[in-house]
Amino acid sequence: MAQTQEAAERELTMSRAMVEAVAQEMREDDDVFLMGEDVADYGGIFSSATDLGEEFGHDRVMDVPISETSYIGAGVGAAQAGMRPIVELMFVDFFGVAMDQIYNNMAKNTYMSGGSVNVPMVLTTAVGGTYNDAAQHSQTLYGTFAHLPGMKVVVPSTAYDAKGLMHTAIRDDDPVVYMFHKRLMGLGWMPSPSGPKTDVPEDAYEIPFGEADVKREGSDVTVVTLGLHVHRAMAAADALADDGIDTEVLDLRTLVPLDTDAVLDSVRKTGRLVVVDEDYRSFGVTSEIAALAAEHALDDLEAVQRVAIPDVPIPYARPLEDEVIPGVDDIEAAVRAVRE
Amino acid sequence: MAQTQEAAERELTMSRAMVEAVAQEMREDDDVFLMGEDVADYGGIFSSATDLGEEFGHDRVMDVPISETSYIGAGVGAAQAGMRPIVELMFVDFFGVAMDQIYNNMAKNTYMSGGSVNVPMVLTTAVGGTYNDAAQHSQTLYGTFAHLPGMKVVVPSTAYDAKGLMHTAIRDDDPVVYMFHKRLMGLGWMPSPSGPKTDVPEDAYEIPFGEADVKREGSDVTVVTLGLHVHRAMAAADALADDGIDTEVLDLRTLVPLDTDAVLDSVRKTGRLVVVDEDYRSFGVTSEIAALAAEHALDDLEAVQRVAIPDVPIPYARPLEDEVIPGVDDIEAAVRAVRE
Amino acid sequence: MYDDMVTARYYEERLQEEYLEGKQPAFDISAGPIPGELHLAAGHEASGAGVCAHLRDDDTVTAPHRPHHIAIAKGVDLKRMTAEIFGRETGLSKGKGGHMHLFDPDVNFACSGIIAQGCPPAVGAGLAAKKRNTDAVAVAFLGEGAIDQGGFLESLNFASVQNLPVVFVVEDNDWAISMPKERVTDVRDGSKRADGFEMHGERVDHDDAVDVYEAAERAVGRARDGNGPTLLEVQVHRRMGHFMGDAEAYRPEEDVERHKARDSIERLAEDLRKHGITDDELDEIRESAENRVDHAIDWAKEQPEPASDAAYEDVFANPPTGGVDEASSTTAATDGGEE
Amino acid sequence: MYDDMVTARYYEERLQEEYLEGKQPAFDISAGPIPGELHLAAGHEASGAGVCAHLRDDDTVTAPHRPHHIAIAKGVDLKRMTAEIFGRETGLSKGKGGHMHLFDPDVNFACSGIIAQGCPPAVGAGLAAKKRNTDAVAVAFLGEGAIDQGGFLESLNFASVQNLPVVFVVEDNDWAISMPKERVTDVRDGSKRADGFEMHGERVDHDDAVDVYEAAERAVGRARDGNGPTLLEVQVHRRMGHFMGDAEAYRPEEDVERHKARDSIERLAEDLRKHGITDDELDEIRESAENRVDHAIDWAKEQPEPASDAAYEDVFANPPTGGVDEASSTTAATDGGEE
Ligand SMILES: Cc1ncc(C[n+]2csc(CCOP(=O)(O)OP(=O)(O)O)c2C)c(N)n1
Ligand SMILES: Cc1ncc(C[n+]2csc(CCOP(=O)(O)OP(=O)(O)O)c2C)c(N)n1
Ligand SMILES: [Mg+2]
Ligand SMILES: [Mg+2]
Repeated sequence: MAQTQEAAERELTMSRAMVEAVAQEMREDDDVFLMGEDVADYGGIFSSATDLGEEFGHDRVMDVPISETSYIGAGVGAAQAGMRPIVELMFVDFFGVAMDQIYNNMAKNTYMSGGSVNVPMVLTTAVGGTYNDAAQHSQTLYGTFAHLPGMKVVVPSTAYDAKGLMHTAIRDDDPVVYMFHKRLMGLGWMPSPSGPKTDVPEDAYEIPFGEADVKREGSDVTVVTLGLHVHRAMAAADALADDGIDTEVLDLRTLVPLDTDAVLDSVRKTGRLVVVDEDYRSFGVTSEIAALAAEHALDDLEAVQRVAIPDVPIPYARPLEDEVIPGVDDIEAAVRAVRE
Repeated sequence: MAQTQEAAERELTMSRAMVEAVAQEMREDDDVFLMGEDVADYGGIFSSATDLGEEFGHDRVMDVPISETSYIGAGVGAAQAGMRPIVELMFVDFFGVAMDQIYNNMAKNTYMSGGSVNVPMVLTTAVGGTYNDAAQHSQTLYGTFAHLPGMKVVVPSTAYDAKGLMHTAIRDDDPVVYMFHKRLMGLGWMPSPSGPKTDVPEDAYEIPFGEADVKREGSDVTVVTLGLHVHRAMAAADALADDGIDTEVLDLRTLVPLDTDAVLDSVRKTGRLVVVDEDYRSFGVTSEIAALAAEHALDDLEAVQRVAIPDVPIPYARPLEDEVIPGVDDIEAAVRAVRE
Repeated sequence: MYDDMVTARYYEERLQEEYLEGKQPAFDISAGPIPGELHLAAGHEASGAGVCAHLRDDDTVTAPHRPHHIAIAKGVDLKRMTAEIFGRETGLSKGKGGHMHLFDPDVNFACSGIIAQGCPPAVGAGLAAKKRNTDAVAVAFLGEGAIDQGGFLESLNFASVQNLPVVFVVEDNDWAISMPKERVTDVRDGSKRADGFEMHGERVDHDDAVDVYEAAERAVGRARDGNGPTLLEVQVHRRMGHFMGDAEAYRPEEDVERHKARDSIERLAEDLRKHGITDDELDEIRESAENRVDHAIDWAKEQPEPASDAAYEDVFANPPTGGVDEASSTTAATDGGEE
Repeated sequence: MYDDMVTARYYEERLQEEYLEGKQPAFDISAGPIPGELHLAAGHEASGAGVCAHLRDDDTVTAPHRPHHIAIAKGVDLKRMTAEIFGRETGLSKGKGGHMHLFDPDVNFACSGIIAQGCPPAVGAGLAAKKRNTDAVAVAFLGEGAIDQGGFLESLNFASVQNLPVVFVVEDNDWAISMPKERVTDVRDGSKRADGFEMHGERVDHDDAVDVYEAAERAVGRARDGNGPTLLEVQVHRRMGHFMGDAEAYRPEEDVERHKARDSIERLAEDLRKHGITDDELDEIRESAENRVDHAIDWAKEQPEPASDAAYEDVFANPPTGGVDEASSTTAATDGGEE
C-alpha cells in the first residue's frame, strides 16, 4: 500500500526519468546499448546516463573518441545490423561535425533502400541556452533537424514525457532524435524551473509520437511551444489569467511527426496564435506553425505572432542572452498583442 | 558601334555569367582566389570555374583534397586574414561533412568577435534535382542555410542575376553562400529551360542583396519562389494567363537578407499567395514566407498554399522524382486553388 | 574471382550501352533508359573480387559511388540490382535508391554516395558483430581520393581502439575525378596512415587478382580471428572517365593508355591458364556470365516503373499516421514541363 | 616565458575565485559575476608560453576551449580579455563571445569552442601567408582528445600537401573530460600521426618549458623558413577538473597527485635560478604579473555590461537594411523569470 502510493507519487527529475527508461530497455533487450562522450564514468555531462556505466559496464555504456562522424555512423551501421543503439551527441551545437551521417545515412537509408533496411537508433542530444554558454553551446536547432526528412524529432518538457517518449524512441524502428533541454534536466548545478519534475510511474510506458499535449486549456489565445518554453508559457499564462486572459498552452512534444490537428483545432477555437520557440526565428519552427495555421485555418485566424531567437547567434553576456532568448514577459507581451 | 551593340545584347549562360564575375574580380584583386574540388583543370563539375585555372594558374584556382572541413575552414582562416576566398562545396548535399566550419565559424565569427573580425568569403555550391541523382545529390537545402544566422544566402535564377550577385558577393565583407542550380547553368549535358540565359553586360555590376525581383506583375495571385522554380512559375503564369488569371511572380534572389517588403506588398495587392520551393516543405522557405504573410498581412490574406518537396528524401526513378519536385502543373493547380 | 570479374566488366559494358541510348548524339543526363549519374568501375574488378572472395553473406560490405563490381562480388542479386539501376519497381530499393544507393540486406551490402561516409557504418557493423560475439566481419571500400576525408580517418581510430573486425579497402586508381593523387596528398602509400592509429596497414602495388586475394585473406582472417582491423590499399586502374559523360580533357592520353595496358582480367586468365584451366573453360565462365548479365538486363527492362504515389512510402519503417500532409495534394508533381 | 606562465597561473587563480563567487555554497552555473562555463589551464602553461615565445603579432594562433594561457602568451590584451570573460561592453568581443571565443585581431588570436575546429582556420591563415609571400606562420592548439577528430586529421593533410607554414600543438594532459587517452586511441604518441601525411612530427614527453621552447623553435622555424608544417605534441598536466564544477569523481586521487607533483612553473624557476636569476628577480616578475592581473580584473569588473540592444548588432560587418525584423519587438526578452 505504502509502496503503491510511493510508486504513484514518485517525483523524478527529467534526467532521472530519461535514464530510467534507458535502463529498463537495456535490461529487457541486449541489443540496446549506449555510446557517447563521457557517458561511461561521468554519466553524461548533463546527467543523461547517470549510473548506467556502473550497472551495465563499459561494453554496453561506451565512451568513444571525440569523433562524432565515426561513432554516430557506427551507430547507423549497428542499427542496420539489427541492434538498437542510443548514441549521444553531447551538445546539439556540434551537429556540424557529423551531420552527414545523421541526415544522409541515418535519416535516409530506410528510404533509399525502399524500406529493405531500417535504422532503429536514438540520437540523444542536449539543447538550449539560459546559462551563458554563448554561440557554440546554447542552441536548440529544433528547426534544423525537423526540416530534414527521415528522422523523428522528440523534445520532452517534463519527466513524465521524458520517460515515456524515451521508451517509445528506443522501441521505434526508425531513427529518433531525442533533444533534451539542459535547463530542464534537474541538474544540481543548473536549477530547473519547477514544472519538469513530475510524478513518474516506475513501470515502462510509451507516449505515442505525434500527440501534442494541451498543458492548459484556454479560450482566448493559443500558445504553441515546446521544451523549456512550455514552462515559460505556463508562467505567462498564469500571469495573464490574473488579467482575465485565458490562454491555451500546447506542448508539441514531437516535431516530427507534428500534431497538426491539435494545432489547428486550438487555433480554430481561439483564433489567435502565438508560437514560441528557442530556435532561430526565420525558416524554423515558428514559421512552420504559423504557416500551417495560415494554410489550413485562415478563416478562423485573427492574429499570429512569433516569439523566437531573432536570427542572431546566441551572445554570451547575461543582458544579451536574456535579450534574445524569449522570456515569460515576451510571451505575455505577444499574447496581449494578438488580442488587440 | 557593332561592338557596343554586341556587348549590350550579349547572351550568356548562367555558368558563363557567374564565371565572368569571378574572373573580373580576380583580375582586380589579388586577394580573391578560388578553391574547390576539380576546379583547376576540370573547371568545376558544373562549369562554375570554366577556364579560370588556365587564366589564373593553380595557385589562385586551387584543387583541394576531398576534405571539406579542412578547406572550407581554411577559407574562413584566409578570409579572417584579409583575403577574399571563393570556396566551392561541390554539391550542397555534402554540407554535412563540413557544417561546423560553415555555421559555427564562417557564420558566427563576426558576431562572436563583436565585429572585430569579419569573414569576407563566398561559399559556392550546386543545388537541385530534376536529373535523377537521388537523395544525396539532388537537394537545394535553401531553408537549412537560411535558418542559421550569420551568412547571407543567394540564389540566382538568371545569367544577369548570377553575374551581378556574384560581384556583390565577392565584394561583400560577410560570408555569402551562393547557391547555383545545376539545371540553370546551361550545361551542354543538362539542358536548361530557356529563361536563365539572358543578356549580360560585360562590365562589372552589382545587384544589391535583399531585393526581390518582380518577374511578372499580376493582380490575382502572388507566386513567391526562387531558383529553378522561377522559370516553372513563369511557365505556369503563362498558362494561367490564357485562362484570364493574372499571376504575379516574385523571385526572391536572396533568402538572407529577405525582401519582406516585396513579399508583403505583393500579398497585400493580390491577397492570394502561393509559395514554391524546391526544398523540403516543412520548417523551411515556404513556411517562412507563409508565416510572414500571416504575421504581417493577415487582413489582406485570403488564401495561402505551399508547393514544395513533401518531406521525403528525393527518390531516384523518374516518376518518383517528378512526383516530389514541384512542376509547372503543380504551380498552376495551387494558383487555381487559392482563387477558390 | 574470374567469374565475378568478367561478370562485372561485361555488366558495365552493357550498362554503358544502355545508358548512352537516348543520350546520343547529344549527351543529356536526363534522357535515356537509365536515370542519373553512372560511375563505372572497369579496371577495379580485382579489388572487389579479391576481397569479397573471403566474405560470407553475414559479413557486411559498404561501397562508395562506384559500387557495381563490389556488389557483384558480394553476391548482390543481379536482377534486382539492375532493376534498381533502371529505376524500376522491383529494384532492390523499389527505384528509390539508384546506382549509388544499392542496399541488399540479404548479403549485408550497402552504399553511400558521400565520400568516405560508408566507413563509419561498416565500423558499426563490426561493432555489432563484436557485441554479438559472432565472427562476422565488415569491409568498407573507398577510393584513394577518400583517404583525406575525416570520416575515414576517424573510422580508422575507432575501429582500432575498439579492436573491431573491420577491413578498409582503398581502391587507388590514381585519380579523384580530375585530381591526380599527388595533387591532394603527399603520401604515396595510403596504407601508411594505419600506423598513426596502431593499426595494420598493407598495400598491394598492382591489381593482380591473386595478390589482392592473398592480402585480403590475411586482412579478413585477422578480422575474423579477433585480431583487429586492417587498412588495405590496392592499386587499381581507371579505364574510363570518372562518370559517364566525362570527356577527361584533364587527363593525359598516356595515362589512359597506361591504365588500360595492364588488365587484371587478362592477367588472371593467364594465371589460370598456367594452373591448367583451359581456354574452353574460361570461355564457358565468360559466356555464362554474359548470359546471366544479359538476362538480368532484359528482365530489368521489362519491369514496371514505380507508381508515382510510391514516392510517399518508406520514409519511415514505422510511419506516423494523420496530419494535414497526407491530405495535401499540392505537391503532387506530374511533370516539370519546361526541360 | 616565466612571466607568461606565472601570469597565466595567477590569472586563472583569480578567475576561479571570481567565478565561484555567487556560486557558493550551491554551485549554480548561471549565478555569480562570470557567466557560462570556465575551463582553466593550470598545468598547461609551458606549452602556451614555450610555443608563443617564437611568435610575432602577425603570426596567427587559434586556441580551443581552454585558451587563457595561450592568449596571454600570444599577447592578447589582458584587460579587454578579462572584460570579455566578465561579459562586459569593453571586452574583446563586446561581451558577445566570452571565454571560449576570444578574438584579438591585433595579435591574430582566435578561438573555436568546437573540438579541432580551430585547425582549419589556422591552416587558412598559413595559406594566406604563403599566398602573400610573408614569413608569418600559424599555430593551432588542441587537446590530445581532439586528435581523433576529422577536422584535425584533414588539416594535417591539407597543410602538408600545400606545404604551409603551420604548427599543430597538441596539449596532451592525459584526459578528455572524463575519458583517459588510452580509452579513445591506441596511439601513445600522437605526433606519430604526422607520418601518414609525410609531415614532421615530434613529441616532448614532459612540460619542461625550456624543452618545449626548443622543440617549438624548430617547428616554428621550419614553418617560417618555408619548410612546411609540424605536428608537435607536448605532455602537459591537468591540475584541476575539466571545467569549474567538475568534481572529478571519475579520476583516481593518485592521478591528480601525479599531475600536481610536476609543476612546470617551479621547474622553470629552478632552471632560471641555475642560470643565475635570483629569487628576488623571480619574485619581482611574479609580483609585477600579479599586479597586472589584479589591475586587469579590477578594471574589468568596473566596466559596464552591454546594453541589451547590442545583441542585434555585429551579425554582419555589412548589415542589410530594412525588413520587418528590425521593427519587430516581440523577441525582446527581458528576463526568463522562472529560474
Ligand atoms: C564529401 C564528398 N565530397 C565530394 C564528393 C564528390 N565526389 C564524388 S566521387 C569523387 C572522387 C572520388 O575519388 P576516389 O575516392 O579516388 O574514387 P574514384 O572515383 O576514383 O573511384 C568526388 C570528389 C562526394 N561525393 N562527397
Ligand atoms: C566536436 C565536439 N565534440 C565534443 C565537444 C565537447 N568537449 C569540449 S572539451 C572536450 C574534451 C577535450 O579534451 P582535450 O582535447 O584533450 O582537451 P582538454 O580539455 O583536455 O584540454 C569535449 C569532449 C566539443 N566541444 N566539440
Ligand atoms: Mg580514385
Ligand atoms: Mg586533454
